[in-house]
Formats: sequence, C-alpha cells, structure tokens
Amino acid sequence: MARPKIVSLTEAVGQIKDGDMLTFGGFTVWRRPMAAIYELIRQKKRNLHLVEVNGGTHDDMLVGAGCVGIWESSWCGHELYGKFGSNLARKIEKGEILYEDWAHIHILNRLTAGSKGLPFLPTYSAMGCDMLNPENDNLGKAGLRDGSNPHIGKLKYAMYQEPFTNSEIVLVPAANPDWCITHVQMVGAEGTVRVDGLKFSDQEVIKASKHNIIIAEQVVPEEYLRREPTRNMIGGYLVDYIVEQPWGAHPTGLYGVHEPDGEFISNFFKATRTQEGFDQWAEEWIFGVKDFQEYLSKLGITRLESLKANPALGYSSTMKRGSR
Amino acid sequence: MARPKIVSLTEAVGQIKDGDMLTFGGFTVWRRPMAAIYELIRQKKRNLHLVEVNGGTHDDMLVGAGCVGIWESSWCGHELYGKFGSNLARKIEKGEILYEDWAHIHILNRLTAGSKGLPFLPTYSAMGCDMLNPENDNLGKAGLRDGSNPHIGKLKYAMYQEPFTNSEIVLVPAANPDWCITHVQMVGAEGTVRVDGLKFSDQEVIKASKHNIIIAEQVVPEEYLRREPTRNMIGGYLVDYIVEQPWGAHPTGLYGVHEPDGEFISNFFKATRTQEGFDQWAEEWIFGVKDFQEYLSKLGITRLESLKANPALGYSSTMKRGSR
Amino acid sequence: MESKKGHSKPGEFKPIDLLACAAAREVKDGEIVFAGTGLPMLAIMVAQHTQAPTAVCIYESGSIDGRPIDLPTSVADARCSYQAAVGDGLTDVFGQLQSGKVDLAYLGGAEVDLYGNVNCTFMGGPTGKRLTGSGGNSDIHSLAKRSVLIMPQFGQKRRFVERVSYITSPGWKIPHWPDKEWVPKQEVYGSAFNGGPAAVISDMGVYRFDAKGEMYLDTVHPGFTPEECRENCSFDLNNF
Amino acid sequence: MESKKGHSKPGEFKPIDLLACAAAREVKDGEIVFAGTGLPMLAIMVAQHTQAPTAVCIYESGSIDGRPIDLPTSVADARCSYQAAVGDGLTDVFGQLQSGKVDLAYLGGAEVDLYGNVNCTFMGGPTGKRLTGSGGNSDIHSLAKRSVLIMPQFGQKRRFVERVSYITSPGWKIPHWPDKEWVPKQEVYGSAFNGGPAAVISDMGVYRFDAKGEMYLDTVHPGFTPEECRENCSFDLNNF
Repeated sequence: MARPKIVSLTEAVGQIKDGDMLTFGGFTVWRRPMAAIYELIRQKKRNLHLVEVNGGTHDDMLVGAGCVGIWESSWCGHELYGKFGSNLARKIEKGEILYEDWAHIHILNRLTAGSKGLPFLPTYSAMGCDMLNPENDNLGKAGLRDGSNPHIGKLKYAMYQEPFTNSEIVLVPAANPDWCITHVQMVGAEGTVRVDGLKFSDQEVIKASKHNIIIAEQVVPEEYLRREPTRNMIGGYLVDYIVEQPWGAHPTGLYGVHEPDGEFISNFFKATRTQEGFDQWAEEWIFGVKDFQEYLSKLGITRLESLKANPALGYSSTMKRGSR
Repeated sequence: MARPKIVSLTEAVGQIKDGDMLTFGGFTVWRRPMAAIYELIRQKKRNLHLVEVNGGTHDDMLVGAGCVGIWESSWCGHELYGKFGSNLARKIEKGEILYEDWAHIHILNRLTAGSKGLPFLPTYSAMGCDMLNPENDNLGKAGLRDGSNPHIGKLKYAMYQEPFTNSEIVLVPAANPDWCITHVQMVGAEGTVRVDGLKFSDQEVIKASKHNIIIAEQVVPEEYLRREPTRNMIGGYLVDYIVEQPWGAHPTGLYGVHEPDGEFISNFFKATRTQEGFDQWAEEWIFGVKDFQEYLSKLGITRLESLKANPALGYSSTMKRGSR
Repeated sequence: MESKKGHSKPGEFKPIDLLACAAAREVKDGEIVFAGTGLPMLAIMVAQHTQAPTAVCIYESGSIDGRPIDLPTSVADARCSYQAAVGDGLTDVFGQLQSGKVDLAYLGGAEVDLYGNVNCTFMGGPTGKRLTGSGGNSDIHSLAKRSVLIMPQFGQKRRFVERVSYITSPGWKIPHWPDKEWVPKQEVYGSAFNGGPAAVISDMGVYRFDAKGEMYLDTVHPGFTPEECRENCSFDLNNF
Repeated sequence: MESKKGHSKPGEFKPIDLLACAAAREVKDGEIVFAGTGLPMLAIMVAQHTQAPTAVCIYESGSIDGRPIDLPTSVADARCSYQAAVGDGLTDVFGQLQSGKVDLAYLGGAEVDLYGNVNCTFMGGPTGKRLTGSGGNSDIHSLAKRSVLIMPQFGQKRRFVERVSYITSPGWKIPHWPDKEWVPKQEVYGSAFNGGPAAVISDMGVYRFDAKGEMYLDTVHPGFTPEECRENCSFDLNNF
C-alpha cells in the first residue's frame, strides 16, 4: 500500500466517480470539508449516494446542486442558522431525490459496523418510530434492494429476537462508502491525522470508507504529530489523498481555528428556499469563482479574521450567539 | 447521583463483596491496580468472578491467594517475566477453579456490549476454535447456566446466520461486572479520569461496570484536567471511589511514570510454581506488610527510583530488555 | 400579546423565560442530563446555576459535563466543551445513553401528541412539509429514563395533536412493527425499557402523562388559563 | 549443538538469527503487519530496517506504526509507541483487523499442526498442561490475510504435530461447531474469510501450505538437512 499522495483539491476530488457512495467527517455545521463540497459541485458530480451520520450545510448544498441521487442520514439542517436543509426538503417534497431516514444511533451503527468488518450492529434505538416503519423503506419501494447496487442491501434493517435475554432488537446493516472526505486541523506529511476538539464520528466514518481524502488546515512534519500518538486519530496507511487547504471548512466551524460563518449560512438558507435561489447563490459563490482560493479572496480577510477563535477558549470571544 | 468519594484503599476495597464480578483496567503487566490486588488478598475476598479482557500478574496473584471462584478471560501470563500464570495453570490443571477461555475480541466484545447496554455483540473471530467448542463450555458443564447467577447467562455464545449477507457469525453475551478497579496517572478531585499512553480497553471495562474504583498516582485539581477535555477518558459521575496511591501499579508498569519491575514479577513467577511457594511469597510481600505503604518501604527507594521513566521517552532509558 | 414576545426587563418575565425556568426545575441535583440544541440547552444551564449545580450535562456531539461561560450555538460548539470533563464523540455518549446512564433528556420538537410521541421529520407525514429529521431526538427519547419536551404552544395549536403525523421519537404508546398494532412502549422495548416522556413544557403550562400514558395539563403558567391551554391544543385535553 | 545457542559475533549467525531474518523476509514493503510479543516483534523490526521500510506495524495493545529505538518487552511497552502514528486501544486495532486491513500477522505458538492450527492454551488438551491462552493469537489468525508463525523446532518435535491438542487459532482446516465436521477455513468463515497461515518459520526451515491446506517443507536453513527437519516433526512431512 502506497503512502498517501499530497495533491491539489481538483485532483483529489477528480478521483470520485458519478454514483459513488460518499460520507464526510464533522458534525452538522462543524468541521465540514466545504472546499471539497464546492469542488464536487464544480466538477458536476452526479447521482452520489450520501450516507452520513448527520448532514448539514454541506450536504444540503450538494443536494441543491443536483449532485445527489440518494440521501441517507438522521438529520439535515443548519443548526441556529437555518431551520432545515431547504434544498433537501424541497427535493424530498417534490419526489426529486431518494432518501432513507435513520435515527442517529442507527446510522452511526451502520458506519461503525462498516469500520469493523461486521455485517450489522444492534441497537434498541427508535423502536416503534417511523424510520423503522416498513412503509418508509424508500429504497425498497424504489426497487433498489434487488442486489444490483452493491451499496444497497436487501433489507433496510432487521428485527431480531436475540437469544441471551430474549429481547427484540434492531439490527442495522453495515455501510462502507467509497469515499470519506474529512477536514482536520493537521495532517502529517505521511498522513497521520490529528483532530483537535470533539472527534464526533470521524474515526468510524474514515475507517468504514474504502478511500479517504484528508483536507487539512496545515500539513506538518510527521515527527511533530508522532511525539503524541494518543492525540492522533488515523495512520497514513488509511489515507489516499492529502490536500492542504486553509479555511477549507468555511462556512462551517473548526474547533480552535474559526467559528462557523453564521451570516453566510443564514444567507444560504434564505437564498435556497427555491431552486432558482440556489442556482443564483451557486452562480455567485461556486461557479462564479475559479477555485476555493478565489472564494476566500471574495470573502475577504476582514470577514475571515472576524471568525477566528480565541486560543484560550477554542472559540471567538467577540462573537456572541445570535449576533452577527 | 453523588460525586465520588475520596477514600482509603482499605475502605474502597472493603465495599467489594465475596462472589462479586470484577474486572480491571490495564493490559497484561501494564497499569494494573496492584495496590488494590494486595488489599483484596489481605481482606480475604472469596469466590470472586473475574471477567477480564486479558489477565496478568494481578489475576494470577488473586487466583493463587484463593480469592477467585471463576476466571473468564483470553490470557494469563507475565509477558517476558514468566511464561504463564502458574497459579491459574495449577488450579486449572487440578480442577480447583472454574474458567472460560475466550478469544481477545470475544471478551472485549462482551465488556463493550455491557458498556453500551446491548445484550450481545457480533464478531467473526475464532470460529472453528476450541474456545467455541461446545464441549468447553465449562460454566455450562458445571450447571451454572441455570439462571441462578445473574452474571452467568444461559448461553456461552450463539452462532447466528445473519440476514444481511447470510454469513455465520459469533454473538457473545454482554458482561457487566459489579466492580472495575483501574489504576491511572491522574484523577481530578471530582473524579474526571485521565489515562496517559495507550488506553487499552479501559473505557469499555469502566463503562461496563456497575461501580468503579479509580486509583491514581495523583489527585489533581479538576480544573487542570478540564483544560483539555479531549485527553480525559471518564467523567466523575461514573466513579464511586477515588484512592490516591503513588506507585500503586507496582510491580506492573505505568506509562510515563515507571517500568514494570521485571525482576519482581520474574521472582513471583518462579516462586509460585507451587502453592507452598505462593503462600511463602504472599507471607513475605502481602501478609507480612501492614499495607501498601509498608510494601513500598520494603521495596525501598533505590529499587523504585531505578524503574522511573524518562519523560522524553515514556520509559526508562537505562533499563534494557532482558537486563535486570 | 406583543408583550409576551421580546426580551424581559429586570423584575419582569415573559412566557419564554417562564418556559426556560419551568424546564430547569425538572432537573434534580446530580442527575445525568442529555440536552439538545436551543431552549433545552438554556434550561439545563439555568438548572446548573440554581438547584442542580452538580447535574452533569451530556451533548450528543460528544461533550460531557461542560461548564460554559458563554451560551453555545449548537451541541458541537466549542462553548459546550469549555471546562468539560470529557470531549470525545458520538460512540461514547450514545453508548452511555443506551446503557441507561441518562436520567433526564431535554428535547424540542415540531409536533407532540397525546402519548408524547414527537415529530421533527415531516409535518403532515411523508408527503408533507420536510423538517430536519431525527438527529438524536429519537435515540434520546427511546433510551433516557425521563424525557422533557420543550415546545412553544401559544398560537401554535397544530403542534399539540392527537396523533403526530410522523413518529420521529417514541412516547408512551407506539406502533409495533411490522404488525402496526399500537402498544405501550414497555411492550416494544422489553428489557431495554428505561422510561419515557415525563413532561411537556410549553410557554403556556406544564403537561404530564397519566398511567395510561396520556397527556394532561398539570400546571398553567401565570397569565394563562386552562381554557386558553385547551384552545391551543388540537386534541381534547380532557384530563384536567 | 551448543554453538547454535547464545548471541552471534559479527560476521557469524546462529539459527535464531536466521529465524528472525527469514521471518522478516515475509513482509512486503507498505504492508500492514500485526505483530505479537517476542520474536515476531524482532522480525518486523528487522523487516522495517531492511526491505520494508514503509511497512506499518500494529500491536494489539493499540499502538500503530511505532518507530522504536529500543526493543520493546511486550506489545504494551512504551517502547512500541515511540514515534507511533496513533496510540489508542484494543477496540481500534481489533476493529481494523476484522475489517480486513491487516495484510500479514506474525505470531508464535506452543504447537502447530499439519493444517496450521495453533495451540497456545493447553499442551495435551483441556486436561493437559495449561499455558497462557489465546490473547490475540486466535483473533489475528482468524482475521489477517496472511499469517506467519514463528516457532522453535530443533529438539522440540512435539511442537510440530499432526493435530494440535487444542485449537487456539484456526489454520486451513478446522472443525465446524457444533457438528464437529472438519472443513476448510473458507467454509466456516464465509464472506469473512480473509486468508490464513502463509508460512511457519522455524529455526530449521520454512514451511508453507499446499492447495489442500497441508504443511510442506519449502526451504531448509543452512546447517540443517530435510531429514533433520523431518526428524524434528511429529507428523509425516511427506510433501517435500
């Protein structure tokens, strides 16, 4: 197995094929690989199958741009900055996208099972809820559980009367995405990955995925990260491509580095209540700039600096909740 | 739920009852709560049910002292310092102890299932091996799978033809010990636990257990540990008792603090090839001293200092493998 | 009713303040509390600053027992992790939730019904208006010992309904799949049953559940009458 | 045979040195290797210092890709973690093992048989002499793509047997429980089959497995003859 390659964002994202199953590191509007999201849209990927522990601004954007064929997750919204993912909501309401809803533990378990080479994991979560209503097996209803798609199993889930305590329990099948894209604070030149702050479900989604793209604020000498192995998450042998892209998580937040750009996300949410609104927004912020560096220039240093975290706190001491 | 109490070792260990199920933090001859082991022996606990991810000097000592009724684990030995646990081996060979052998993943899964409130976890490990030979279900053969002991389930394990890929897989039942005793480098005054170096399976065994005793080299201000939450393992609400006991892991090793005392363990192994040998050894090192502090005095400062780790390396730079 | 909106002046209070305080009162000192974003987060922080100083707050992002000095924007906000005991991830905290360690959960929702079932996925069912989906709402309601739902009610009658149009999170009576028979939660969860909804706290009053698992009005906030509560509820609040 | 024991002088080698070097040769550059304590640990370190500098070594204690500058005493030794990429725990590394990420595993054992089954639990079965038990030996043999067993053989004929007296770790042919029928490993592991024993390396020679999963002598170390290998083996090494 070769060591990971340090490449451009264009090259890394260029490896992803139409129809691939994707997942992402991060949590809602935190530490999302936004630079890669913009590039996926610029490269006009189609029919992607997203399987995410939870969604956020990033997947609503991919959905709005028409990149996504199937969305599977527990949630999509913008936290405080937008009540729900309006592109996803619109496409679901119009029947323009296939989707499966899961409880948080369900979908976490699906990727955790994938990361451990297991066919399933059990949970007691959400029994009696509509995510497990057989009528809501949307991929099944669409005839996609016929074995033709290697990412879609024959069962959405199974109930199991287990033999140890005779309880009924939900078994959810493993998910193994083709790609996971994760934005992190630091990666070593040989691919050792360090995440500062909460780890969310990054370890699980990275290990579940066949290929990994790590986008880092900074590429640092391996030796530096290896002084403290217990602070690192992943060895380079699990990483295919490394991209160095400062601010690459904007407009989502990055622990210890910068806040989410709430105003930016809020404007996105408001603009994208219609497809036309999304298209105009994308024209300005995605297609209207050559690449992520030009996007950063368009945002400007003043705006970006205003998002910077205070190192003593891990967040900005000047930005208050609800203030802009 | 009350905050944990900071108590003496005698008081903490005094809470444990004959017949309780116990597990321990650490790995083989590393970071074992030896001060508590000596105290368990001094307090003459009987019929303990050990369920351990792996064993080591500590459980062989408990077995030698006649404290253990049932031993369940994947391994017992002294690493480089003794080929196997001679007390356990002798008692198994003479039929003086009940035991169940497991593969490492089996027993890790049993405690992980316990930590997550699940009745079982699946694994493909050790299929076709004699740990899963129905003839080697020793607790079953002893008639203990009749529901009379809440820690012994009706099945050692179950094979399951799972419905997603139709593979056969091993399901192992959850284990929830009454007590877990863990030695760590630091605990906060309110019980936040920090482990330096490898975490082994501490997180799983602590969370699986109904009650926890944390023995720390040092009790430190909470605020200090809370500056870096990502380096901590467990919140104080999971801890029942805190004991401060420097060198409390001796003769096992403690990352960043001290090496295992190889000569001490090696002498223990040699001495304990017979029960008489164990009894003499225990008379000298356990019953012959009033408490752990007197044990440390008997060892002496020169010996202890020679084990100290070099902070740049995490281990002693003067102690070489195989040298004494 | 404009005076019931906006920020309060010192010495005054608005229904939203009452809502947060009423919610905060549900926490007993020393309890392990799992809180969601928004008003639930505010309520637990109020509780920790009043009668429950040693209550431990767990967020589904992986942050445990933070001591925030600024109000967080979401559960993954660094503000939640300030002086936290542990900062790990979802596997940790959802595992603890499932193992029954969570005494009380604070959540919001778009719709609640007679049995305390919660909807935050679709208003009007799968052909209706799409919302965020479950996130951890479902997991937390499924597995916590008690859960407290914080819901705006005044002028939002459609949020209190006889049957939610989509069950995101289980209340006291739920369908058993695949046969669809409605049974008590205990029957579906068996040995994994830890509890269920303890209260729904709105800006008008506090609702609890009777032995049949049906919602009743327990107390009415100052400034409202039981009749007004009934008027702002789509089902027949006949138990008070 | 005294000259075959003890430490070698520069320019010389002893069988034990040959054993470590022969074992080291099994590693291809860039492979993910799971190593046990003792000689396996030495072999992978030799490989990393020769033909396989980018091989990654995982220890079952949770240490990944260490760059030790001193020889560790056991897999949990801090020496293993020096300049490691990751230092976590068992859940991490056994999960990676089970997911098929481990190319090669290096292990020892007390007894090996014709099919590569390994015993490190009981010499003579459950009524015999008790050893340490599996540790990770079983898991690693079960789940790695290739495993290499490092075993002393000279003068220890009872370690190479037709059938091990207790199967701690699976070889190419194993019983299917509960019916006890001996079948190829593939049949028992199904879709979870990743591979099996690739070689047994002793101080006398290198043994491999044929298409039937039976052991044969592949190469003999300098200083020994095939006949001597046969004499130090309890079963009929008839395939060479």
